[in-house]
Amino acid sequence: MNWQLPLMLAQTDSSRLEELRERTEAISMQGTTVPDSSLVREGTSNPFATEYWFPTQASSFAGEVDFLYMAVFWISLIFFVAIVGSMVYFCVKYRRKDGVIAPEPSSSHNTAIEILWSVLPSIILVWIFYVGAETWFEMRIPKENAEEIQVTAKQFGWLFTYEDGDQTNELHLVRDKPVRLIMQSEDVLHSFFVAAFRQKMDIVPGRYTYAYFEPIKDGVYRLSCNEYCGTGHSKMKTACIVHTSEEDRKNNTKWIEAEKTPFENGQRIYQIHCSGCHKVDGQPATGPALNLIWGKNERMIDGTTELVDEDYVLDSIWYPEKHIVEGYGPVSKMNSFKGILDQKDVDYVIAYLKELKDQSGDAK
Amino acid sequence: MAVADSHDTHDDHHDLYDHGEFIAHHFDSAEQQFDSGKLGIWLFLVTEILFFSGLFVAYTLYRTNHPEVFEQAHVFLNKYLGGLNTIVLLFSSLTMALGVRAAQLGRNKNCSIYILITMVCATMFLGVKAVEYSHKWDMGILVRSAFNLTYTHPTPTTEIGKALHISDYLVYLCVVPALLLAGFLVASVISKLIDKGTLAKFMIAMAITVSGYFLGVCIGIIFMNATEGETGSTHASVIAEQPLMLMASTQDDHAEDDHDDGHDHDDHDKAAADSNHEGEHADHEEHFGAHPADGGEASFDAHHPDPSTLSRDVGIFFSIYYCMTGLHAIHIIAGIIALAWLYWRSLLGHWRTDYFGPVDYVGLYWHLVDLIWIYLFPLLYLID
Amino acid sequence: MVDASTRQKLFGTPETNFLNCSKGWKSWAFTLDHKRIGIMYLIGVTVALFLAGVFALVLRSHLFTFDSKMLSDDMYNQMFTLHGAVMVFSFIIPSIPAALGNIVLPMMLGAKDVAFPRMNLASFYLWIIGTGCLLAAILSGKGLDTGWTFYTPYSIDTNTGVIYATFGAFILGFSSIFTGLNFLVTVNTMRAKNQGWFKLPLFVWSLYATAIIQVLATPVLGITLLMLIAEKTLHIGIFDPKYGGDPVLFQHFFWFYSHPAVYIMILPAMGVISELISVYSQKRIFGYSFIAFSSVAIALLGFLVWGHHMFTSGQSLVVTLIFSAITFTVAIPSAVKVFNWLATLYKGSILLNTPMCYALSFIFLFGIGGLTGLFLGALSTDIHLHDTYFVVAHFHFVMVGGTLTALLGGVFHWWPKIWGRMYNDFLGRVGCFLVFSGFNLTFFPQFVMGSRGMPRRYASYDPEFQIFHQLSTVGAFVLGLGILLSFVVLVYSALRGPRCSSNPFRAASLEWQSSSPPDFHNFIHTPVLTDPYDFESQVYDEELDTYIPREFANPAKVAPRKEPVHN
Amino acid sequence: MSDHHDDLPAFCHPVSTKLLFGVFFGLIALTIITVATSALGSALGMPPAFAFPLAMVIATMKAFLVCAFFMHMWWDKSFNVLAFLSSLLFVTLFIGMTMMDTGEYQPTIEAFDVNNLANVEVSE
Repeated sequence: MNWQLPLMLAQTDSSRLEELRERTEAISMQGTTVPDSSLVREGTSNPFATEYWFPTQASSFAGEVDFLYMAVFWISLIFFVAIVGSMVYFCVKYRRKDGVIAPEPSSSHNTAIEILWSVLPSIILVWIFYVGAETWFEMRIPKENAEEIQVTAKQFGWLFTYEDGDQTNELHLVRDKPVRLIMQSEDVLHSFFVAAFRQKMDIVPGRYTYAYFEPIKDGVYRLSCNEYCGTGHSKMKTACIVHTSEEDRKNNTKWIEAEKTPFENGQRIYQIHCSGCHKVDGQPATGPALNLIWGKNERMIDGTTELVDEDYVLDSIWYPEKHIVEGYGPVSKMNSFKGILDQKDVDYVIAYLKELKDQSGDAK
Repeated sequence: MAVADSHDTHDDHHDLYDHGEFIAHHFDSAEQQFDSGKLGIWLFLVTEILFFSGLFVAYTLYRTNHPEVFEQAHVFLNKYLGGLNTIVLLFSSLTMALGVRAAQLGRNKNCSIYILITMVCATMFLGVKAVEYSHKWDMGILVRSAFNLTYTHPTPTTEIGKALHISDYLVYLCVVPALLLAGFLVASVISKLIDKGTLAKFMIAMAITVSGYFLGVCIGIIFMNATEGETGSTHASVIAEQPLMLMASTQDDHAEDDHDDGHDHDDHDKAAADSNHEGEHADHEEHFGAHPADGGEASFDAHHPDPSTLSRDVGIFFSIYYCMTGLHAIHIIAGIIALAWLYWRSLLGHWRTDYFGPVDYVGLYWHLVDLIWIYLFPLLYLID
Repeated sequence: MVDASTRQKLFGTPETNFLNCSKGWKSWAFTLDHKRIGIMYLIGVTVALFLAGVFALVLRSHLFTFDSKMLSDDMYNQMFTLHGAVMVFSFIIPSIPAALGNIVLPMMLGAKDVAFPRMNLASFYLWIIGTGCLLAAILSGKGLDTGWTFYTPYSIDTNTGVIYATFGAFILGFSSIFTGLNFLVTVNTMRAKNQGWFKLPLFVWSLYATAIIQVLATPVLGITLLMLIAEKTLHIGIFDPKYGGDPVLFQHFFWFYSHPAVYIMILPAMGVISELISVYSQKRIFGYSFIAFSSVAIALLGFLVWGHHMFTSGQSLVVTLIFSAITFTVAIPSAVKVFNWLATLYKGSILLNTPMCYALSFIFLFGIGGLTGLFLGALSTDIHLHDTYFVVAHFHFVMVGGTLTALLGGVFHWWPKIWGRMYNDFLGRVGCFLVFSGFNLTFFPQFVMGSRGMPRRYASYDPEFQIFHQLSTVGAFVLGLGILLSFVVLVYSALRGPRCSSNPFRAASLEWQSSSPPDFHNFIHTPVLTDPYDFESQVYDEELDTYIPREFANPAKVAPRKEPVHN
Repeated sequence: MSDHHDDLPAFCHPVSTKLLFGVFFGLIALTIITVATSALGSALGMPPAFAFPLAMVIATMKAFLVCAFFMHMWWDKSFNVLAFLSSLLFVTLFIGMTMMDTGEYQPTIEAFDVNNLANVEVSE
């Protein structure tokens, strides 16, 4: 059984992204719709945009954002060339020759020109502000028919809950279907950022924040945490997959859902809830690694040892304060999952841990 | 040498008399020196106002967003004690202003008397504050994380506490002033013996100043008992005002648990922090608002469907209260130190009609401290 | 007219000066002389610059490959935090005002010292204590990993030395307030007789504007950090959401100081550039009053735009819109300054020596830094660029490209005044070239990365960004080399450089009327009040091989065509 | 209102004792008024909405008395007065902008509180 593929979900690296890209492309090809070249809508196409400078324009407003970016870029370039050009020209033309100080007489004050070069840029600035604000309203005020997805961020992972109650830790979307993310954080500040959508919003503990966008291009994009959140900040990345249709989304998420052995259910729970802090490659992270612990005698911070059995796992998930493994004290950094994971879920996790132990044992 | 930077740097400024001149070398005239110092102190007051502004912002925001919480919370503050303290501070401002006037006219003796009265008022203020603080700590009214209202005064455990029938916390708060008082008395005797007349005078004045603290404590206790009934009983008069509090008449002695040290809530806080803020939380909430209020609380319910949010926000009110009054008290203490320095220089007869800057500058600082209290008093004590 | 021996006494190289008038470490440690305090500050900020620079090089080396294992994630986080915190609080904020300003400002006013010399010394010691506390976070063995912004709730949750560091920053804040307060009073009450506000050099104006910010904004940082410490130790529930606090409120508190603080960093730099451009063009500065008032305008507008650091933070829509609109207004006074500098160069007599090279690179780099600010002020583009490498590049172009080059330019400009010795101008210019090119190489690729969506504060990144990071790392080492070379040139010249005269550059502001190095009391004679930008008022004196005010010159010997070549 | 002494330097303005005592009694009177209205206001039929503005108005009157006479602002250089008053402007700015913002996003906090408290009940 190839269990390694989903294992990589937690921390999506580039190869995983590539893999997902290939996979979704394959599904799209087989699927109902062929990627549509007229996706970039009228009015959002941008004559200046280059693939080199920007990520793909995958949201309805990405074109407008890039348009303003390029407009400001050209305005800045013109000003910059004018400033530096005249500076260099003056330095060459009026440089001091043979050490003889001989400035040519010229005025040192001219109110008209001062007003001119204050007012002219102001007009441009007003325009930039106006265009920026206009697009920004589009980015911040959601359409009424938007699909609502609950986003929970925590150190260092993502959990997306869809309207039908399904949960994933990669964001699955449907092309041309507006989305409103309702975001909350379990611990510190995080920030939702998908460069291809040009959308970004901090996730603030103790309240909800919202992000809105409409994906217009199918594909796999990088979703990253953009607000510094601690040790694993740079690992808090996942994939955002835009499917061509609702059907595709179902098909594409099903390959995880379909095989429902207890092990796989446990693995899935691990992906969603545990992988932010516990690794399965033997390396300690925020919490102990989980691959070899089953059946082991673990040393606690108070010097006692505890056998890792069913009871121990249940206690650790529901009452993390109870057993604190040596090296991870003085207090548990883990929140209780009582109320989130029920007895059955814990059984799945136990099945997963047992299997992991066997797998690792086999490897050795 | 510079005299203008009066209390920003507490260096020994009296060495200018060794040089026999009033004007620092880099100033051209007494007026330039005075103007510089005056502008300097005004700018310093500007920084002080902005320093306090952070707390005023926090106050305003939490008050705007949780108005009902502030109305619930203020009944724990005794407005008569607050009013008494206001009058004490205003009086100290008067004597300070008189002191400045005396210095301007070169009357060093008068000046020293006024400054002494000002210092006594300042310590009295702190004494009354100590009574207030200890009273609240007794009832478990602490900052947000340790807030654990019990409505009762635990029985004192220290010998002095038992004898005088006062709170343990108050006893702890009197330890440092008592040591200071003893120290100053010993110092005055010693300096008298070794024939340092001025120094002995100064030490006696300091002892008088510190006794002001105990005067404040006495007056505070009298006021407290007059307005809220004897210490050790429940506070019927206060509680009667609030139906909500009648609900939660939990009589447990939780507050006794943290009797170890009146200044240090670390243990308690750590416990709260360490348990992932879950278990402890629930505990606190039970004491205060777990029982929904009946009758007359409809408006409150509309704002907060679950009263357990109330407990949390009352704690925030007291966090802000302690931050504001605590920072103010630190400023009072700094002011006393600056005043003591002025008193010493008055004894040496430094002030002249063309050189009185330091008294003026410290005076301005003292009035600012008063000014801040003028606003803190209605904001914290008089909200209904 | 004054006779030759008097001129020699007034403007020559004196036997005793502020450097050798007293000896022993105590004469420095307890000095109240603004020049000595300024030099100690200069040494202090140089140490801070090297320290923070080493942190920067370490983290740039780590980022050389996308999957680098050189530092652990925790170590990387600590490196960028310490780099940011030390650079901002210990280096940039005190650099120009407290080091150069301290030395030059009282002399520009013809004063003997700042208004409160003891407070000035206290400010320096507070700087030492504050920097010590910042570094105590490392020595405590825990490090500091919050980012220099100490955002809650991470700063409350993390186990690292946040309390040391915040306390250090709190102390450094007071050091900064003391400097600012001192300068405000000094400029107000200690100007030379008849020296009106519009006879002040523009550097003084910019320091005055800076001081306004220091006095008004820094106390808010103080209370913010105190409240953060209280939150961390007592859990008062104002910033910590676990106790009902509001993390966005912390950001408001923090940026109410830290945005104006950006202008504490750049305004003095602009002042230095105004001086350099006019002196080395030998032309009256163009639009004096516009530059002067633009400094004050930037200082005041700087208080109205702090919310632009919070466009994606969960700040409300209406406030975001207001802050964005006001942000654009700050661009105007900045642009006015640049245009006026260009107009000053026009028809000047431009000398391309080391300080002038730094001034010209300032215009180039600040131009990029300022213009890229437009992308970040506009709401829609900022959402994309916020907290990416684009922002990192933008503020480095302003703070390093702006402040650091201006600091170096200013140091090279006033160095002969401070030590009475001249540096090797060729090596100085080589240093400037290295700084300029290394800087561009370091930070320009970061604009591209940011536009492509590379988030900041990432210990590892996607392979597609590797080439940009590699360019950036190479650039950082070139930049480091340039700074090192400038440092060597300066130190060597202070010790072994050829003696130089009191006013080798024909500058007209008052500090050049003292001998080099200046007397302990700054001026042996009461300086003759001249217009700081009337270079004709300085005439060449052959005997002294220097420029002196016309009032002191021997009319028979004034020979404007026979002037020295300092190249 | 300051005393005139011919032998004093120009920058020395002693304030007459009479004035100082007058200001002090004014301050005491205002303090008593503010405590009295707070304690008895509702009994006397004062609308509760008035209590806070009234307390602030009285506090500001007291602050004016202290500033003008105890702190000699009445006679001080206008620059010093300006510097001091400008600080209030910046405090207003600080309070105003943050208040506007937090007021706007308060519903997102309230909604979060409501949901989270509901969750707690469900889990227990």
